[in-house]
Amino acid sequence: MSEYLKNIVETATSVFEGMSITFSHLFRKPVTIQYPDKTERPLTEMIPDRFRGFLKVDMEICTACLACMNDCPIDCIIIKTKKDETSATKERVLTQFDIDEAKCMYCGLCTEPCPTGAIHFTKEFERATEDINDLVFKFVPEGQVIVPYKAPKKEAASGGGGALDEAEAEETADA
Amino acid sequence: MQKLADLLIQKIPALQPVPVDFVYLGVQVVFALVMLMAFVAPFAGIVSWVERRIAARMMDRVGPNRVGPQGFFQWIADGIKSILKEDIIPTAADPILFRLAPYLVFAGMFAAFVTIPFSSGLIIADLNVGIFYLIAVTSIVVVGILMAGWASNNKYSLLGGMRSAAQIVSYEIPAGLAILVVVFLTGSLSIQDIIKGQGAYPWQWYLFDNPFMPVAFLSLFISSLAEGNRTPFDIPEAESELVSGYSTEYSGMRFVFFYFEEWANLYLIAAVGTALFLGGWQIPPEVKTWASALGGVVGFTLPHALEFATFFLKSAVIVFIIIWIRWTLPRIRVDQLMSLCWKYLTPFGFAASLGVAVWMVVFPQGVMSVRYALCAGAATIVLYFFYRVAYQVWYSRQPIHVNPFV
Amino acid sequence: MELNTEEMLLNMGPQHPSTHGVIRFVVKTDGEVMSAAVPDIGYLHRSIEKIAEKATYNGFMPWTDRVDYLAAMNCNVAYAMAVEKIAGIEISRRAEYLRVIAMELNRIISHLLAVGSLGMDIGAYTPFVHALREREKANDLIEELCGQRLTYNYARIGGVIYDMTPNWDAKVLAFLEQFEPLLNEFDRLLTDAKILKKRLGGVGVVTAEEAINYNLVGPNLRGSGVKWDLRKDMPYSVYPELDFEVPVGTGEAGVLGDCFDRYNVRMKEMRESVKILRQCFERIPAGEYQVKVPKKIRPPAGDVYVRTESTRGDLGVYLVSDGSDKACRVKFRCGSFNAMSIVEKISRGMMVADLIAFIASLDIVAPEIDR
Amino acid sequence: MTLEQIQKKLAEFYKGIAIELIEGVKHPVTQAQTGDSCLVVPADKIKDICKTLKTIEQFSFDCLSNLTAVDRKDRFEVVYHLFSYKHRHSLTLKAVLPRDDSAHIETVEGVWSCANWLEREVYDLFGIKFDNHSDLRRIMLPDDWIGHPLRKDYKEEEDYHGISTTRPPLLS
Repeated sequence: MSEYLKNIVETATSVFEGMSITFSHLFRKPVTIQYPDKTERPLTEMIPDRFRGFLKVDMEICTACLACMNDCPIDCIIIKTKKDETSATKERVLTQFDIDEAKCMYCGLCTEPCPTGAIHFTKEFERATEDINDLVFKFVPEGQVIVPYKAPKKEAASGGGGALDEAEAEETADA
Repeated sequence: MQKLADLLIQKIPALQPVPVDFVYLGVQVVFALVMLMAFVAPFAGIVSWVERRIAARMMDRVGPNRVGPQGFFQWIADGIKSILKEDIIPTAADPILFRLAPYLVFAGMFAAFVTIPFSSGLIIADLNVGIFYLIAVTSIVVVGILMAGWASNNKYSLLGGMRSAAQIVSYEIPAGLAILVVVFLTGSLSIQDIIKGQGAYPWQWYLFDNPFMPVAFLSLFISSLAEGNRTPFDIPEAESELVSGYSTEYSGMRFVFFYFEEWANLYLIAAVGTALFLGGWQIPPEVKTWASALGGVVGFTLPHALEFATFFLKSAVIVFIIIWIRWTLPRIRVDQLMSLCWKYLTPFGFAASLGVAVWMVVFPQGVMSVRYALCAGAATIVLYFFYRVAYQVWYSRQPIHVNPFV
Repeated sequence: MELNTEEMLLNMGPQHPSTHGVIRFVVKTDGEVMSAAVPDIGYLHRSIEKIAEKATYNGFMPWTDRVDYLAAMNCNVAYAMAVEKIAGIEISRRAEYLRVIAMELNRIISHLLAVGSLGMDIGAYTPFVHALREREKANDLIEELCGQRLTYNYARIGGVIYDMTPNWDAKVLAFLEQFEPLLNEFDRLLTDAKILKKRLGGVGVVTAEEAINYNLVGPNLRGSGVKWDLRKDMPYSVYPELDFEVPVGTGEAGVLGDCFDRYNVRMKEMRESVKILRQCFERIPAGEYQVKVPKKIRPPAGDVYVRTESTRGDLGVYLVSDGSDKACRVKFRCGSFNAMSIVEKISRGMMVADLIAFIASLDIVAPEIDR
Repeated sequence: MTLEQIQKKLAEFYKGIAIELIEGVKHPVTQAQTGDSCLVVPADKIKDICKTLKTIEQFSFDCLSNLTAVDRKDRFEVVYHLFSYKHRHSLTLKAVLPRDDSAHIETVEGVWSCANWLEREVYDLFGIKFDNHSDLRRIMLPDDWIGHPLRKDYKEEEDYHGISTTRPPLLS
């Protein structure tokens, strides 16, 4: 009999307690961020700096060292260079730099070895496209050719070297 | 209803030759149509919006606020959407029963609104067996649900249908017993008489008439929750187990009929509770005399309007409590559901009816001191509850924010 | 006429609201009571272990997030520690502390989802959304640290990739400050609810011997009363310097080792993680966060078995290297795999609703089972 | 108990059987032992050795922490990681099997029930058969899958039931 009464009393008190908690929630501010149109602060402010959005390559400072292409675990970066017969010094030029952002898993292994931080993440993620081929970003415009960036000697000395400096370089490019 | 019909006959001479009974019938049918179309259907829709907003605020969310001002027309949008949706009938389903089930569920629910009063005069049919008719009609819903569960030829629906049949049938007993207790006090089955037997002030309500009445009210409330398939008894369509029970195979407007029934049922549970225990549409006599003394059309309509307002307010409070329970408590298992019904609610029902019978023999006129004591008890519980809510708000150390339309 | 009542074969899954991922249960029931619930796994099998043989040691790190995406940090660190042990790489103390901070924050995130979804599976929707609200705040903190909310890819062989952002520790401490009262409120709303105690008490009882025999680990093992936590009993990283208790099931809502115990152990473990985080922020030394590691790591040919305490228990990484820059074999031994293997034995004679509560209390995650 | 003691103790129980102890690999530069050392056990005696390891009080390895296989191109190695909650010591057992489809070994499901699923996974991914296992069938892959993926010489089928298993690369 006492078990019977204990059940009733316990149910009553725990329901009472639970109800008071949910009722108290009526006096709290909802936490929903009403993306996309009613967000209090502009979107880019709410996204942290290290956010790994779409990849972007800053072609001015890309030295075509192919470090990112080799380090990508799923090979979604393709860089093609060729000898440039027209110019006198016959140095290499970039003819193709494609990143398949549909296959990319945004792991960030390509941004680490980049000596000059050319390849880095942006805060942009809203890019739904009808055709999946639109998600292949071509950073060398069709038909044109880009001359890779040669860091001046003084800077080059400090630019190279092990993981720590690259992370530093990458850090600065990112912040 | 008679006064309204007689008024109509004097005003419109063309109605003179028509036999009087046909005119009464015509007025009742028209009033029923108007009441269903203008009050119950929109009420079910608005309650769906209110429930989603309350649920959202209890979960620190916002809830629908895009369609219309603060999302008020969300339910119209849902209605139109579901009408436009493709209405799939599974090939292996039993064609006739599958199509018939929602209408049975719908009819069972709407037929019950015939005896629900709105004010002293406004009632479709003041049957002298009002409350008995109401219990009988709502069990047609069980047939509809079973039919839906069986006809959709899907294992989950079958399980859902079986569970809901067992649940609704077995919870008729405690509900009936609780209503029996009220009928003891009034001596009549008609809902208008039950309400007339109570007064406007809380100590005149049946709820505080004697110490057994709160027990009867709680057991009626819990068992009508179970009959309405509301949490913590929403086992037939337990999303997490049976995907959505008997309404799994339904789509489009047929699916909405089931949910329409559930939200309309909310008002039915609240109306029965208010009419039987909380003094229905009773307003203080002074207010009534003052209102009718205003004379003319206003004098005729104002008392009824005030009566309807009190009835609707009390029902709205109960509807809020039902919604609020749904978003607080977890679901109980089927065997616990059965043991709750047979081991707890039914014994309470018998004890309450025995107690009230003895009470009425010992104190034919009832004891005012007991009524005041019960009123005071209820008041302290409510006060302690609001103290507890204040403690929760303080304990969570979150800023207080009251504006519901954020 | 004898009524033939043959058993109904119910197909629960692979797409079902409460199987926590893509798992199928072939359930034989007559009415409510089940005679057997045979799990059928493999729907999420991506053969991560085959990819490990093709990707280099450094390149395989993003896949370790996908082994158990609710505890990505724990898998990252387990794999990184395995490679560091076989290659003999010592990492700096600051990196160790950064890893422990990220792992404990990850444990809170994962337990919040486990506890919340258990509430939702037995019908209480509000506590689930409260748990998710807190989880989102913690996710924001981790996103600020490493850039992603789910697949962190934060650990590297030789340390971690980033240091803390300037006042990140202040933000985490502020989060912990407002997290504890809300956790207590969640406790009062769900744990003390009599209906929950009735639904979980005495359901799915796993005795200590069965737990060890089926090699259940983590909260599932501690729920059955075995006081075993790798962070305490086989300490690694900087855990010896941190003091925290190991909560164990007590059988307060029925029998020792039932669903309620496993659930309650997770609730208490979150409080321990908060304590650990606070101590870590006090003790974290300055210094570099990543040791200089050769570009192509070529560990000597041998094998190593490293065990760490993930949110779902003892996550073992068995790494076999053959001297080349690609692993010869990597095997993740995960807690959910064995937890799922015990379902068939315990679920005999249970009701359908209990099976759902039992699966939720085991906190299994489909990717970890199928890898 | 250290590995040497376990080996000595085991040798007493199994006179004629060669139980070889292999030291963990040494780091080329620092000569510290970075790999794990293990006991290599003859494949046909695995069930009895596991039973003794579990029942004898000094060992009491009551938990099979991990059971997996490694394809070493010329041989299969079935690896057992055992652990004892009582004495808190662990042990790695290895059994060497010939590398062909007929590779089979005795099941240890009787000793630890968690071996049931672990062995099914090894059978599914490597093709090593476990004698008188309760229901030896594939656990991860569909039952009609051809080949065992974790073998080094595994070639994936072009398509499975008409669904192609490769996606044309977007990059040209």
